[in-house]
Amino acid sequence: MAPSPEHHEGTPAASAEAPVTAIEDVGDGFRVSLGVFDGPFDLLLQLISQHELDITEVSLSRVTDEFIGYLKDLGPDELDEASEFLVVAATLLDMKVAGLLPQGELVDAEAVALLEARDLLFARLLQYRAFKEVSTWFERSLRREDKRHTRSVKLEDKHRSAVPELVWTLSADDFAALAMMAFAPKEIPLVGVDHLHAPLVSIREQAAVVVTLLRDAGTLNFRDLVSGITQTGLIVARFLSVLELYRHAALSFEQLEPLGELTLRWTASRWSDENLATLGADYDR
Amino acid sequence: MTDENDTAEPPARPQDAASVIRRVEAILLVVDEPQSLVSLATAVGSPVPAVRQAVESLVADYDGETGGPRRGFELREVGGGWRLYVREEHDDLVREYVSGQAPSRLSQAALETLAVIAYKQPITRSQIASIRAVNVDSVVRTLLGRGLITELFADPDTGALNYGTTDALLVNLGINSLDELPPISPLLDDGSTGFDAEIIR
Amino acid sequence: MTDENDTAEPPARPQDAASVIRRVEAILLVVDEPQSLVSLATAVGSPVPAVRQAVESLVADYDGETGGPRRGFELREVGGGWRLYVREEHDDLVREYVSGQAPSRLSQAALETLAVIAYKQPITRSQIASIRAVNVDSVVRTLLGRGLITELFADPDTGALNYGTTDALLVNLGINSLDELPPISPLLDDGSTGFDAEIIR
Repeated sequence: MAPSPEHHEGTPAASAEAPVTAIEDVGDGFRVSLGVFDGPFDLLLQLISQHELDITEVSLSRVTDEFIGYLKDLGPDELDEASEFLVVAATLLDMKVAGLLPQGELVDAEAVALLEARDLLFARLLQYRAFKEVSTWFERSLRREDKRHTRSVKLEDKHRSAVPELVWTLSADDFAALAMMAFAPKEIPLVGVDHLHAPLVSIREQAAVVVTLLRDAGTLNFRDLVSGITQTGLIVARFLSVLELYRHAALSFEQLEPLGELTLRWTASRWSDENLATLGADYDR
Repeated sequence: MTDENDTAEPPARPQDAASVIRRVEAILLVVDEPQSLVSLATAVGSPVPAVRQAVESLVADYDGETGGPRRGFELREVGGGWRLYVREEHDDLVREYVSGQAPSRLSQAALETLAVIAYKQPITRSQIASIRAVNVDSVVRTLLGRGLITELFADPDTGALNYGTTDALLVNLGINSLDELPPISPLLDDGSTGFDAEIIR
Repeated sequence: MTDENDTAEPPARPQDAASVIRRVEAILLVVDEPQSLVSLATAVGSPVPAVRQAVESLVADYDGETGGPRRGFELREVGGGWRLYVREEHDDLVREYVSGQAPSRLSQAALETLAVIAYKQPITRSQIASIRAVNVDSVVRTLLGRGLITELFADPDTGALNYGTTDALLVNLGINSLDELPPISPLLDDGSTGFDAEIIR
C-alpha cells in the first residue's frame, strides 16, 4: 500500500518498475537531460536508488546547474516544490563531493570509506523519499477527516448547573501579569552550551556593529574594524558579517595583495535595518 | 444556518422515507439548538410533511415503539423546535459525569488563554494558538462552557469565529469595563519585535 | 476522567445489557471528545467488558446490522476512544447547514515533517532537521500550534526536547492508534543498504 509518487498518479505504469519508455507521460516537474538519461528528476532519483544508474556516470554538476535554473523559474506559489528539492539537492551535492574526491587504488581504506559514505547517502535519499511519499497518505487522511462531522454540542442548561462553580482567585493585576507571561515571545527552549563552548556570537549583532561603524566612516580597514577585540569568535563573526553584507551588496572590499590590508567601503544606496533581521540566517542552525 | 438559498441549485436528494430520516438524524446530531420543521426541511432538502413524518417516526423509534430498543436519548420538541436530549432517567448519570469532568479551578493554560483573549479581542482561535504556540481548542471550549468568553462574529473572509470576553470575567476581576484592565504594553517594549503593540491596551 | 473513586458510593446501576447500552448512549450524547472504554465504564458505572459489548452492539445497531434501520450517524473509534459521527455520506449536507470554516491546509513541508515525527517519535528537532535537511523550527511550531504534536520529554543528556504525536493527530487522521499508520519500510526496500531499518516501523 505504498502510496505511489504523485507524478505517477493516474498513469498505468505507476509501479516502481515503471519502464523508462513511459517517462514522457509522467511528471510536469523538474526534468533533466543528460547523456545517459533524459526524464523527470523523480525518475532519476528512482533509477539511482535502484543502482540502475551509477551516480558517477551522471554529471552531477549538470544536474545541479539545471536544477538551479529550474528553481529560478519557479513562482512563489511553487515554493513548496522548491523546498522539497532542497533536501534532494543537498544530498546530490553531497554525492557530488563524494564523487569528486580522489578515488585512489581499488582496495584501500579510503575507497571503502567512500563506498560506505555513498551508501549512507543513498540511505538518506531513500529515507527522504519514503517520508515524502508517505506524506501524501497523511494529506489524504487529514483531508478526508476534515470533512467529517462529529457531535460537539453545548451542554444543556440543566446539566451545566452540575459543573462545579468556578473558584476565581486572580486580581486584575494578577491577570495582567498572566497576560504578559502569555505574550512574552516563546522561544523553543534551547540548551545552554556555554559550559561546553565559547559563548555564542551573533553574526547579526556583529553585522549591526559593522554597519554602524562603516556607515559613519565610509571606508575602513578590517584591522580597524576589529581593533581592540581579543576574542577570536568575535573576530570571526565580524568577518562573516562582512561577507554577508557583501552578499547584500551593502559594501565592497579591496585587497591589493594576498594577506594584505583589507579595505571595506560602504556602498549601499538603500539600506534598512530590517535587512539585518534576516542577515546570516544560514548560520542559525 | 443557511436560511437563504444560494443561487446554485442544491443537489437532488433521495426522497424515500428512510433516506429523509437518515438525513434528519445527521442534522440533529450536530445542532445545539432546537430546530423547527421548516429549518430541518431546508437542511435536508425535503418537503416539510415528509420531514414531519421523519421526526415522528424517529420519536417513536427512539422510544422503542417500533420494535427496536429504547435509546438512551430521545427526540423532543422544545420551544417550537426539535433536538436530541439525554433521556431524563439518565440525568443524574450525566450530572455525575459532568461534575467529574470539570475542575472548579481553571488550569494555568486556560487562564493564560483567557488573558490573551482579554487583551487582544476580538481574536480567532488560530490567532490565539499562534500566540500561545499550542493548540487551544479544548481550552477555548472550557472557557466558553464557563461563560468567560463568547463568540463575537465570524470573520467575513475566512468564516473563522472571533472570540471576546464576557461581563462574567469583569465581575470575577472586580472591574467595570475592559478599559480598567491594567495596561501591559510598556512591559512588552523590549524584544517585542514584530509584535502588534498597538493592539495591546 | 474520574479514575479515582470518591468516598461516596455511586448509586447502584442496573447491569442488564439493555440498560448499559442506554447509559452509554446517554454519555456519548454529551461528550465532546472520544471516550475510551475505561472512561465510559467509569461514567456509566459498569465493568469494562460489559461496556465493550455495549459499544460493539451500538456500532452494529447504528449500521443497521441488527434488524433496525441504518442511522444517519455512526459510532467510530478514533484516537483511542469512541465518539458519535455523522455518517460520511451526509457530511456534505451537514457542512452546507452548519457552514463551518474551511480548515487551513498544512504545507507540504509540514506534512513531511509530521510524517517524520509520526514514524520516528520520540525525536528531537535536530534529528528531524537532519532527515529533512532543512531548518524545521517554524514547521514544528505550526504543528505544535495545531495540537498535532507535543513535547514529550527533555533528553536527559542534552536537554533537547523530544517530540511525539498527539491523540488529536489520530483523530484528525481518522485512525485509532499509531499502528494503523501505513508501513513505510516497503518504500525503503530497494537498495536500502546500510540503512537503520529497524527504527522505521
